[in-house]
Amino acid sequence: MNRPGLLTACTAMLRRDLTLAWRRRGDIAMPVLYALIVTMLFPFALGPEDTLLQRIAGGVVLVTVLLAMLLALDAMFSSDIEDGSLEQLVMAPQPLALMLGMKILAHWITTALPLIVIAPLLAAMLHLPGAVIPVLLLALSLATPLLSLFGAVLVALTAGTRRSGMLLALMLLPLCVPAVIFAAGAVAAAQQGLPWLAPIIWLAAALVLAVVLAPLACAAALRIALDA
Amino acid sequence: MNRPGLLTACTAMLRRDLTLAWRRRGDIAMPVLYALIVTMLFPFALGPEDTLLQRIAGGVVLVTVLLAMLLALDAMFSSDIEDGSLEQLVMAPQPLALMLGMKILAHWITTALPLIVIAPLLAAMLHLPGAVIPVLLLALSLATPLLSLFGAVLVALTAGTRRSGMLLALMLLPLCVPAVIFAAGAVAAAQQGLPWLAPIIWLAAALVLAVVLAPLACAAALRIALDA
Amino acid sequence: MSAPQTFFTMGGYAAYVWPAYAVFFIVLIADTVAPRLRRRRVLRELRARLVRQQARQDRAGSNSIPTPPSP
Amino acid sequence: MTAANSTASLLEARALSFLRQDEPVFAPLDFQLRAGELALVEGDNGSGKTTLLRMLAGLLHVGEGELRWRGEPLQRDRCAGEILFLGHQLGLKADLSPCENLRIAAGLHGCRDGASVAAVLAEIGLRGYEDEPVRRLSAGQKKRAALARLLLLPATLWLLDEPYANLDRIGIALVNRILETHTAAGGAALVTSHGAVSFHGGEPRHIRMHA
Amino acid sequence: MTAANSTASLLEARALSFLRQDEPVFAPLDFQLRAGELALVEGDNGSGKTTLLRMLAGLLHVGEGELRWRGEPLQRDRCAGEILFLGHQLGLKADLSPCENLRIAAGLHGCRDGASVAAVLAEIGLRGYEDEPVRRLSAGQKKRAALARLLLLPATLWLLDEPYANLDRIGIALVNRILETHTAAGGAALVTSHGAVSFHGGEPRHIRMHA
Amino acid sequence: MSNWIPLWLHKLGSPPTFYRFAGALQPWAMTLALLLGAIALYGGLVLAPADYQQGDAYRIIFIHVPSAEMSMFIYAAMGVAAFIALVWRIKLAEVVAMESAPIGAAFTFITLVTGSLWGKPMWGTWWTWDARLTSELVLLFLYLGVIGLYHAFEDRRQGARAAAFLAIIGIINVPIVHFSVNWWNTLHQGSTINVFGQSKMSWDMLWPLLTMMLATKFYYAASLFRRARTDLLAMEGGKDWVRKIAADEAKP
Ligand code: HEM
Ligand SMILES: Nc1ncnc2c1ncn2[C@@H]1O[C@H](COP(=O)(O)OP(=O)(O)OP(=O)(O)O)[C@@H](O)[C@H]1O
Ligand SMILES: Nc1ncnc2c1ncn2[C@@H]1O[C@H](COP(=O)(O)OP(=O)(O)OP(=O)(O)O)[C@@H](O)[C@H]1O
Ligand SMILES: [Mg+2]
Ligand SMILES: [Mg+2]
Repeated sequence: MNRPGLLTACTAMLRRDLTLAWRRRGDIAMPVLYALIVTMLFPFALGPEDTLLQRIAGGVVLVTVLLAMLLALDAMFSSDIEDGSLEQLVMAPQPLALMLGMKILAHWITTALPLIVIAPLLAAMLHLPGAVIPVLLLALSLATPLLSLFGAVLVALTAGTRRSGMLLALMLLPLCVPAVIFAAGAVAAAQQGLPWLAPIIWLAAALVLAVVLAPLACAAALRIALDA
Repeated sequence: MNRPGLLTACTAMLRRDLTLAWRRRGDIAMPVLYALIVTMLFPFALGPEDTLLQRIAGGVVLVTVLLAMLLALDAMFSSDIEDGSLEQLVMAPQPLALMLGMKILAHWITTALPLIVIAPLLAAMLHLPGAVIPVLLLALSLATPLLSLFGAVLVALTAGTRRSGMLLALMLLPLCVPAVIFAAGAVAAAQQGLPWLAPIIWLAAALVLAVVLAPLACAAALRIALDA
Repeated sequence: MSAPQTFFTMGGYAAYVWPAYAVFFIVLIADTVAPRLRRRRVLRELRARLVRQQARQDRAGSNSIPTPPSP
Repeated sequence: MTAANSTASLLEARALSFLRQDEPVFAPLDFQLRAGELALVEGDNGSGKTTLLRMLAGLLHVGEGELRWRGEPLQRDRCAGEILFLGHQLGLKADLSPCENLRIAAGLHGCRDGASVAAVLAEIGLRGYEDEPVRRLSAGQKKRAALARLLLLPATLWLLDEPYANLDRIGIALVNRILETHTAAGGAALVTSHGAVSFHGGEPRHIRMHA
Repeated sequence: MTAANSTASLLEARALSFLRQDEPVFAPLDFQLRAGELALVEGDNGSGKTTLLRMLAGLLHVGEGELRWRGEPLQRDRCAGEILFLGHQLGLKADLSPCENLRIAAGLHGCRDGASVAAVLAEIGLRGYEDEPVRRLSAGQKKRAALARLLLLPATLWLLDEPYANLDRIGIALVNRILETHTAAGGAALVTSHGAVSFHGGEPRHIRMHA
Repeated sequence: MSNWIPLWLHKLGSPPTFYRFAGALQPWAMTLALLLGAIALYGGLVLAPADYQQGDAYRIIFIHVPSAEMSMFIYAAMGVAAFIALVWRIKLAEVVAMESAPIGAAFTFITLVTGSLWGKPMWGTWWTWDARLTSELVLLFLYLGVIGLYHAFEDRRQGARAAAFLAIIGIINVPIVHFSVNWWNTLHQGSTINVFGQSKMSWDMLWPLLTMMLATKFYYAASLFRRARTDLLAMEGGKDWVRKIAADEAKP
């Protein structure tokens, strides 16, 4: 009888979620397409006026990316609960928080990463100046894991309830707003040629805290949610 | 043995879906909250500049509402497929198209109607002039059923597949674009004091066509999708 | 300007005309090549399937009687 | 096969098979089911019982061969409402109560004469659970709620896929009794099961599936 | 109850019950399970068998009474990895193949000495279906894929909720054989079932549930 | 007599017959396409004079317009095949419809790219959201949707039927693409070619264009035949005639 080490378990978990995502790779593309559609609809809805589009470009890209992530957040645990694999995970002889951390990582890789990759394209569609794009990417790569981590805790909390949708949105709102404000602040500052480091550092600090605490909170929340 | 009439069957169907929605009334609130969040995030992301917000208000509200609907579209048949109730519906001695029409109606009532109700609030948040709001509501109440009807056909088509998400978005895009163009055209015309009736009439014509044809198409598509 | 030179410069529009023609040919060549490759793959898979089926039939022939459930 | 024979038969399959990726799932089947008869579909796991039942229910198209309903080629709108299907998925909405689930079914299919939702639920052994959401029922109670449809809705042919699974001994006896009443009243049923059937209303027909 | 007795026992329940909305789901239970023993949990539909098993698995909190594991109060991290649970929901990902599903489980729980995924799948009767997505298996084949976990993973106590449902006769015999081997090797099992059990490794303990 | 056409269709519609028929015609179609294409290119790029307004940039027309026309023509052909596939469940029609889609998507893509490349010097922009351009983009999305839906199903024939359905729904877009220049006033050129009446184009420019249009038709036929043959092999994998081909081609 050979109990697997933490590393083995972590890779097994990560590989599992990535394989599953790959099997449904259409669903990975979903947030990306969604973001593309949103960004395409704006010129239609507002009229193709370059200066106007340029003025709102940074904000629209940020909001779009965060919304696209929100879209995919809801499904983080739902299929695992339905088919009983979450029960099996809870019963495995591995620290649940770590395993959930891997799930969150997989989720970030499959939803946020593709979004960050196409963010420059979205920005270009709205004529955002090229110089601002690195700042946009930096802001996104800090804000998106933050959202994934906090989102996971809330999704876990609402996992046992029947009306998760509304609760999730309601509770995520107070978390979204600061992230958007800091990220948009950095982008706007860069667009106006002002220093943009301060808001980025705030985001980074929050992220470090979240990486440590969120998986623990998530595990506790899930145990409560299953106990019905 | 007394076979129920069409009217009985229709009300049974409609009542069923409305009851289900009511049981999960949190989920009804989801698109509404989503739209609220999006609209709230814009001033944060763009800076609270009244003229700018006012300029983009109509477009943003339209896009937001349609996106919020898109969000809920995917789930139109999924739970019924999973628990086998769709099979039971297909086997019922009632015209499937009519029953699906009722499902679409219920879906519109539970997702689009709340959105239309709060649309004036969203518009006010972005300082859209009060005079334009009736046109916005008119445009929305024509564009949203159109989206529900066409969306239902596409959702039915992808019902048998495993990677529905992306496909759905891909196939809905061509349908969204004209609806947004016409609706936004009407709102923009009203905002500039120009005649706005022509695009509204186009939308209405399309809606009449869709009401007749979409349920039939939806039934045919579902029969194909279930046959696996 | 000599005739071949005007042909290649396209009256100053070479940067637009030639890429257009390049796209035309590249896309159509890809469209021609893709099914050829697919045909080869399909035939390979088909042969593999035949081998598998043969193996299954052999197996079914050798132990057609299932093990009886223990009483 | 004489003409008299084929008019009396409810359902008739001739060299019936289903193709998945151009390969037959089971060997061609020939069988006939008359009013008042029970047929047991037997076969190992994966032999195609569920596939056969879904095909008879009109959910899968007929692959090869022929299906006849009351002597004529089967058409969906001909037999609509005459066939009830109960599959591995029960077709109950988990957020609604058994009572509400049955009401909806009755709204679409109609009711048997004299049957009422409350009476049917009591008969199937769910008294006290009429208004509990199905989500909160035990596995066997869910199965009973699905079986209650058989008692409530009017239908001639029942297609039951493992109706005994998850039921306790009382439940199994109950299903056997229901089947007897149904066939005695001129109905027919096709049942798949791995054991547990005990039928006293005449010798059931056996349909063996070979993968 | 002597001290020697309680050290030998794997699992012990004392006046155990579970409360839902402050009402007990079943009458208080006292039982003991030693290594090498099989316990049958019996009771009608809705009598609380699933609830009991989920509580023993640590998925539900203990309502009232006490649960002891190897003589000491049960703590989740004490017995982690020693208990395997198989419920009504099988815990298989429908998009992955049986082979991939088992590999993941082995990655989390480890493997029995000498057991391999391919051998286990062959033993459980899924040869030829190793790489098919679980979604495309029949009901009984899915059940077998879930049961394969028992053969692959190391564990002392098995909690099996209706392991026989959906299986054919060969499958039922297979489960009985597996249970015998497990208990002979010093493992223990708690099994719920409505019939179908035939156990030759000694008299199974009976736990009767009363609602 | 009325039975003659369906019988003939059925005979041709049988996969092994069509496989042989398409195999015999395909090289001829391809040869004709290459020959006509070469003539048209020579006529268009070398013989035809420069346009007095657009200079040499107009020479993109010799691929832009044939591709644009094919993008719609193929969609219509796909729609007809899809209809036959849905109503009569003829396997060959499913194959023709599904294998037309990638060819049509290729031509639509070419139209979009060449149009953009033409638009930059003529209109000063790669892209505007005008009616013709947008509807052509929508056409591309429709093609992609059909292809995606086809491949999303595990069962080929089920996928073919679902995708055929989508193709039929999308057919409304074809007249919109064609008439968009008349219905809405757009930046894009209106009709300049009139086959029956007086064309607004000089014959020097017109004949290479018409020749190229013919060449693309033959290309479509050739490509479709080749694709359909492959698809039939994949679909009929269980049948003896396919096994024979598989075995025969393994030998050399
Ligand atoms: C991305 C940009 C463009 C797209 C998507 C596009 C699309 C199309 C389509 C779909 C057609 C076929 C219409 C039909 O046969 O009914 C067409 C025809 C044509 N296009 Fe374009 N086009 C684009 C740009 C341009 C530009 C920049 C020019 C020239 C300035 C141009 C000139 C023409 C001409 C002359 C025809 C033939 C019209 C006729 O006789 O019917 N196009 N285009
Ligand atoms: N959706 C599907 N796609 C592809 N193959 C399938 C699908 N469903 C079942 N199969 C395969 O078809 C065969 C027959 O399956 P079916 O579900 O009809 O068996 P069954 O007789 O009902 O078995 P059980 O007793 O286990 O319920 C099996 O080999 C199974 O793997
Ligand atoms: N999630 C739940 N919420 C509330 N009550 C529940 C829930 N699950 C089960 N119950 C109730 O608890 C009781 C015991 O259910 P349980 O599932 O344990 O029964 P069981 O013995 O497993 O029955 P079966 O043989 O039908 O599987 C039942 O009366 C049931 O209605
Ligand atoms: Mg089955
Ligand atoms: Mg139970």
